[in-house]
Amino acid sequence: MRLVDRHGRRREHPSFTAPDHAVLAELHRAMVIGRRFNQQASTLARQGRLAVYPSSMGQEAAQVGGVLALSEQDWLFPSYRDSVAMVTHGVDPVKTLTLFRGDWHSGYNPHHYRCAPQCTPLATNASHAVGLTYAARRKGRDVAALVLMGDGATSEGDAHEAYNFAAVWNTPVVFLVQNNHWAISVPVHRQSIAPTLAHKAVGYGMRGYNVDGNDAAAVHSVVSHALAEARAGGGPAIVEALTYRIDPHTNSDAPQRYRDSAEVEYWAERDPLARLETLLRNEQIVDDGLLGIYERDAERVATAVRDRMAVEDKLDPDSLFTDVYAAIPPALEQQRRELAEELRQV
Amino acid sequence: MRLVDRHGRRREHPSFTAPDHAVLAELHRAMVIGRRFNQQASTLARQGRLAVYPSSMGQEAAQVGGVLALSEQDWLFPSYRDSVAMVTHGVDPVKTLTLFRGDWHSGYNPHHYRCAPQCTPLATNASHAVGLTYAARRKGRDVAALVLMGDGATSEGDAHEAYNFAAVWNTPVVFLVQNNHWAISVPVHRQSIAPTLAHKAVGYGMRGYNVDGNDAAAVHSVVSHALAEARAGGGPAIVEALTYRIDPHTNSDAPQRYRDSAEVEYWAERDPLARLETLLRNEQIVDDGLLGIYERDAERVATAVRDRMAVEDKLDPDSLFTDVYAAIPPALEQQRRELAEELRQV
Amino acid sequence: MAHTPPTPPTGTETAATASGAAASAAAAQGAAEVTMGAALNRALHDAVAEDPDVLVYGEDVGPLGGVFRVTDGLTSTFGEERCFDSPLAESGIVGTAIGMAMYGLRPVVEMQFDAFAYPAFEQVVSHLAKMRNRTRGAVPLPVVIRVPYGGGIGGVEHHSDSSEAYYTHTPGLRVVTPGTPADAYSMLREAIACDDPVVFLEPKRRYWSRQSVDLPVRTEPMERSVVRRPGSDVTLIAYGPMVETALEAAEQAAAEGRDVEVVDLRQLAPFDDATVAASVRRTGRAVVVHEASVFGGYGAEVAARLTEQCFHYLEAPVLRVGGLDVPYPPPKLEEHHLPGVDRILAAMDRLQWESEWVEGHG
Amino acid sequence: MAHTPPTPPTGTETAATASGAAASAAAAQGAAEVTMGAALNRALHDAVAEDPDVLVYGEDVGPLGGVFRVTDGLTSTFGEERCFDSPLAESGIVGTAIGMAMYGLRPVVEMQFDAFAYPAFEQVVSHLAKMRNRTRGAVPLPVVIRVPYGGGIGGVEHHSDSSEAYYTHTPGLRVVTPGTPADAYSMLREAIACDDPVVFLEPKRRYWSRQSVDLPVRTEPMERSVVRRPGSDVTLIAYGPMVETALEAAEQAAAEGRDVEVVDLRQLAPFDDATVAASVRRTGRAVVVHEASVFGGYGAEVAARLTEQCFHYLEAPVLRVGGLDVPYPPPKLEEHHLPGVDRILAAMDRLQWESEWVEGHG
Ligand SMILES: Cc1ncc(C[n+]2csc(CCOP(=O)(O)OP(=O)(O)O)c2C)c(N)n1
Ligand SMILES: Cc1ncc(C[n+]2csc(CCOP(=O)(O)OP(=O)(O)O)c2C)c(N)n1
Ligand SMILES: [Mg+2]
Ligand SMILES: [Mg+2]
Repeated sequence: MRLVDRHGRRREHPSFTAPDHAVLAELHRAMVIGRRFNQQASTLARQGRLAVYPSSMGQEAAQVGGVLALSEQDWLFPSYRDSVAMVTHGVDPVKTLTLFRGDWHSGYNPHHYRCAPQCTPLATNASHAVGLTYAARRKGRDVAALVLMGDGATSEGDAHEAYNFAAVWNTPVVFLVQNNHWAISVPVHRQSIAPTLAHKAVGYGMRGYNVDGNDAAAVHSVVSHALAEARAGGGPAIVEALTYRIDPHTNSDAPQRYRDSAEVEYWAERDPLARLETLLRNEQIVDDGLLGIYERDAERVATAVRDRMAVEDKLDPDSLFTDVYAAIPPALEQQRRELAEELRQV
Repeated sequence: MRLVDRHGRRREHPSFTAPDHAVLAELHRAMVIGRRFNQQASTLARQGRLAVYPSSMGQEAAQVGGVLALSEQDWLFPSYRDSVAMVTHGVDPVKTLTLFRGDWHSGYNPHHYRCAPQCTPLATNASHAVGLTYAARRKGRDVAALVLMGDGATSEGDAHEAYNFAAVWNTPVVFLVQNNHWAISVPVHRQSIAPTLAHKAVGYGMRGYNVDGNDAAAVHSVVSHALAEARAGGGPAIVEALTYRIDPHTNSDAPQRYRDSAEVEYWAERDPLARLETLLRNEQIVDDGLLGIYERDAERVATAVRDRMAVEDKLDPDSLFTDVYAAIPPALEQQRRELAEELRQV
Repeated sequence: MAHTPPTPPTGTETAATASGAAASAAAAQGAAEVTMGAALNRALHDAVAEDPDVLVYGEDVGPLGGVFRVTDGLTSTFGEERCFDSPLAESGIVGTAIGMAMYGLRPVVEMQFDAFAYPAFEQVVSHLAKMRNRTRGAVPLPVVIRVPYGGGIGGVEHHSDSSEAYYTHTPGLRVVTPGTPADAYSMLREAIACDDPVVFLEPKRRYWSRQSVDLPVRTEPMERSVVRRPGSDVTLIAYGPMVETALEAAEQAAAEGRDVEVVDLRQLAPFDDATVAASVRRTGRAVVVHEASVFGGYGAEVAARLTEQCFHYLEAPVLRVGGLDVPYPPPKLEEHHLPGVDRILAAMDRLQWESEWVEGHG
Repeated sequence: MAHTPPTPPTGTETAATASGAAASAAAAQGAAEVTMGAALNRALHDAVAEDPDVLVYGEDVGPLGGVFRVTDGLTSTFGEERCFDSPLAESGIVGTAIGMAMYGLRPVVEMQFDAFAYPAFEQVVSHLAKMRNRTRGAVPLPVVIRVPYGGGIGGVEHHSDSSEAYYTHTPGLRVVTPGTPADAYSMLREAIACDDPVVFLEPKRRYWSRQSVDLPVRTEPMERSVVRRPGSDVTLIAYGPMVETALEAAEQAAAEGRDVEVVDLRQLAPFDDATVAASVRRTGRAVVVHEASVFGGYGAEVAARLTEQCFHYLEAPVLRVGGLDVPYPPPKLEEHHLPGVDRILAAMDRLQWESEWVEGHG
């Protein structure tokens, strides 16, 4: 499924229409910010200011397209690769990086942003989304969820179980699989020999969609449709967004060991930002002025991140103890006192 | 897919043909023995001679049809429900019951019978079959495997992972899902809302077949076909055999709590033995004489089981220690001595 | 030789009734004999009735009422919405419970048998135990995982594991196990009301143990260990299925003139040091008993920390009595694996009552 | 404050090279400095070269050579057949390895990080550990599960767990962990040759530790603990990542006039009682150290069994030094969790060197 080809030309589709101009512009704006954020975070990682950063360079359309399809009250369940999605969803960019900075496991209150903590154990948060939307329905709230997962993650048993629970319970969850062709060094054809990953939906009695993941309009359109169906009781769906991870897996990866630079070039030519920009310009939806504003917005986000990251947060070792349980149990309280004592002696 | 209807009439099918007369007769003979074995084992359980017995009454066609499709060198990976399959495969009936008798976890040498130990943790032996056939291929041996699993087991993550490994590695495994409509008290429509469980194959790029599991000819035909394809490099397959568990889950189950006896009656009318017997008689493949011999063979198996089970095996507590490791480690050797001492004192 | 369990053993499940809908009714008429299964069943009924956010699900917990009937009558009384059967996938069950708890529900899920909780291990260790801490307290997870555990019922392989050591070593989880019907009721209510995730280990061989008690009942808070039987010579530390066995052993020891104090730990993690250390300081001797294999078992923690805390009070090393360091045996051999009264008495005999042998010390 | 790990920490993986194909070449020319990563890499090369039944697979072990490069060069040297990337599913990886071992192969599989072995927990506990026993010895499972474990590399959540207690409590498994490059080589070769399933824990922060050693090398059999440093005052018991730390602590204690014996356990289960008990009987004091949380940790077993075996030789309780009883902290706080030299020295100081305080004893 594609609505905008790689040259920025519209494509007709029998069942999907592109979002309206305002949304197209918003998609582009979010991608511009996301791209800049990816660059900034990668730089911070290179500088050692982040312990690690898994860049989603090249995948901005998939993330932005998916997230902007969510309604106000919906939840996002991101993985480690989905900073751009989170920033688009409204999470404070600096808090998005808390995990990677090594300050804490998660930098924000999930309820505040309707965004679960970034998930590292692959596919394990998919069932959380099923449970959360189930609970919301029980409480009479119209909450859907978008789960972001990679091509590699679909091989895990947890993906299977979550898909099935969602289908059987008919919870409003869309599983957006960003097939970026690689799971670290393992190509997707070693994960699955199914025609597409979207075909997995069949085995759960779900709908499955395959979409050009570098076409933000198409991703938005398909995910919006899937969410609407899901909240109307039509069941969950798997949306496979075909895209590509342009950067290394993380800053400490060595992609030359496992993939050809030609492949990267091939995909760079299919850049999600370029094509939407072409369309927006051609159709005079945006002009240089507006694009300049997007760039400045992006730069502002990057600068704020850079500035705020320049300040080392003071981390209190005592925070190791305070939230393990609802109340600190006596034996742990003793370890807390001992550590405080140790630190006094230093 | 059905080749013999419930009235024992042949049905044409565009791609599958029924096995020849000799095989049809053999299928029936194995079912007669299997049915008798189920009855005998259930009786032993009622008498307290078995700790538990999960009967497959009503599922004989699925088990026998699947197993008789195997070649000499192939392996069977049964679950706890598959005693009839094992007996058909050639495992000593009494050794099939060792697990249920509580004498040991498994009663036989798997290599001797090319039969893995009966598996209790659901879906966990499916990946073993994938690994075993992979190893056999590497060693230049033409070994395929038949994995028996239930409808409930398909919900487990382990089923998903095994299906996928088999597909990606192209190992010759056929996953025969006996959809007997219940996972203890949970109906299959609570496990999956897919049109059939065979549809799951699509998501792995595998072939999936749905077959009348009470039609031994059809099961044999489909499994034979799937095995032939698989050993020819055509990839693994899921075969869903629609059948029904006539007996309780085990002798200590209380099915009246969760299902209608009308449902049981409905399925009893679709009994796998009756229909094949009708066909065999109508087509004069067997006569009263031969059927009588089958009955006597079955009775002989039952009698032998009964007689041999009447003798309590002398179990040596020392066997608790001997096979935990290749050699008994010193600390365990000490526990061994202590237990021997304890037993001397009694 | 052949072991006769309290009910037909459950090879591949569906054991006999451990509770029964009658329990609630019976208990309503004053101190009745209540089985542990019935007490648990009543606790679930009362919790579901009182708090609309509580729901119960898992494998066969609906119309069947669980293979041990602990959830009996919940679906018929409160409807599908409050108690239902899920797809057969333990990781999915715990994962969805986590998601539900994130949105304010209080799910109580059942793992049908101990070994069938292992597929959910990653969800338990990497999420359930860590979510509150990960989110600095913003996302507590009030989830109860009920696990019928331990042996002694003649179950075939995978039906008799004692898995407490796996959970107690995982910070962020509360691990509790009742030893009496009254505690079963009270602790399960408390577990469901607790804002921490609780692994609630039900000693399945004690589902049929009876006690005369009025339900509802509130016993000591679950995080407190209790002295079940006072004594002055030696402290016998037990929990779950071994509480009854320990009390029996104490009776028998009393007949032989030895005064045994029995402590029931109840909450295994986090640990209540005060109660048990005070006891050991008083008696100077201790034996800890559990069904699990001794090596790396929970008893090691009890022994190690008691020794740290009471070293100069100890007349003898803290001894451990437990299962052999072998995979759980088949039904006909489990009696040799499980610690019984004799093994406990023998261990107490080894506690160096004649202190002539004290070389090398002081 | 910010912790500087030996290499860029691996949030969601692909750390820097711990071995490098150069290792084999270097080692061939006489006693060279070898890192633990290189020693492991060489062990895999040699094992694959020598035995056609050995094969290596897992996530990213092929062309990438593993995120720590421990499998570097295997695929290019021996081909896809002998080292390859599988689908991303740990339960499937261990499950297929079990099946391969049933048919005579000797698979060596990698779990990318400790916490990512949890999805395979059921396969490990319910099958890998039990198959030989289940089949009365007919089906041994010579499988090696390599698990880079422990912290200290600045890894984000789920990348620094110490999971040994989960495995050591499971009868049927051998659990081993090397503390030096020479042992890394020798023990991995032995593990691969062993007919029992082995959980091979690789102390990831020590991948870059160096030792001058000629490879191939054979050290003591893996089931033996070894005295790494003789001493007379106190026995310091360590394994895996803590061996180096323990030796450092011993050096520092020596400077302060205390003579510390360091024992490296090597095989954690089954346990070698003889070596360590003999040491403790000699020194009369013991401290056991590990990275894992103390509560229910492996150190509890060591302390409990040593106390049982050496009670009357002990001048003080066996003390445990380990991680806090909290979920593994984020990179910037891990230094407070991990036991270091200071915490070990402090524990040794608490071993009641002035024995004036001996009330209540004897
Ligand atoms: C359960 C589990 N196993 C292994 C890992 C280690 N790991 C982290 S990322 C990754 C590859 C994931 O690939 P994919 O799902 O395609 O996501 P991508 O990184 O491409 O976004 C692996 C193997 C993990 N995080 N969790
Ligand atoms: C991992 C796991 N979870 C739970 C169980 C308990 N259990 C045993 S049989 C069963 C139902 C299985 O149903 P199905 O797969 O349809 O097989 P059937 O019994 O109908 O042959 C359950 C839940 C188990 N054995 N393993
Ligand atoms: Mg990917
Ligand atoms: Mg079934």
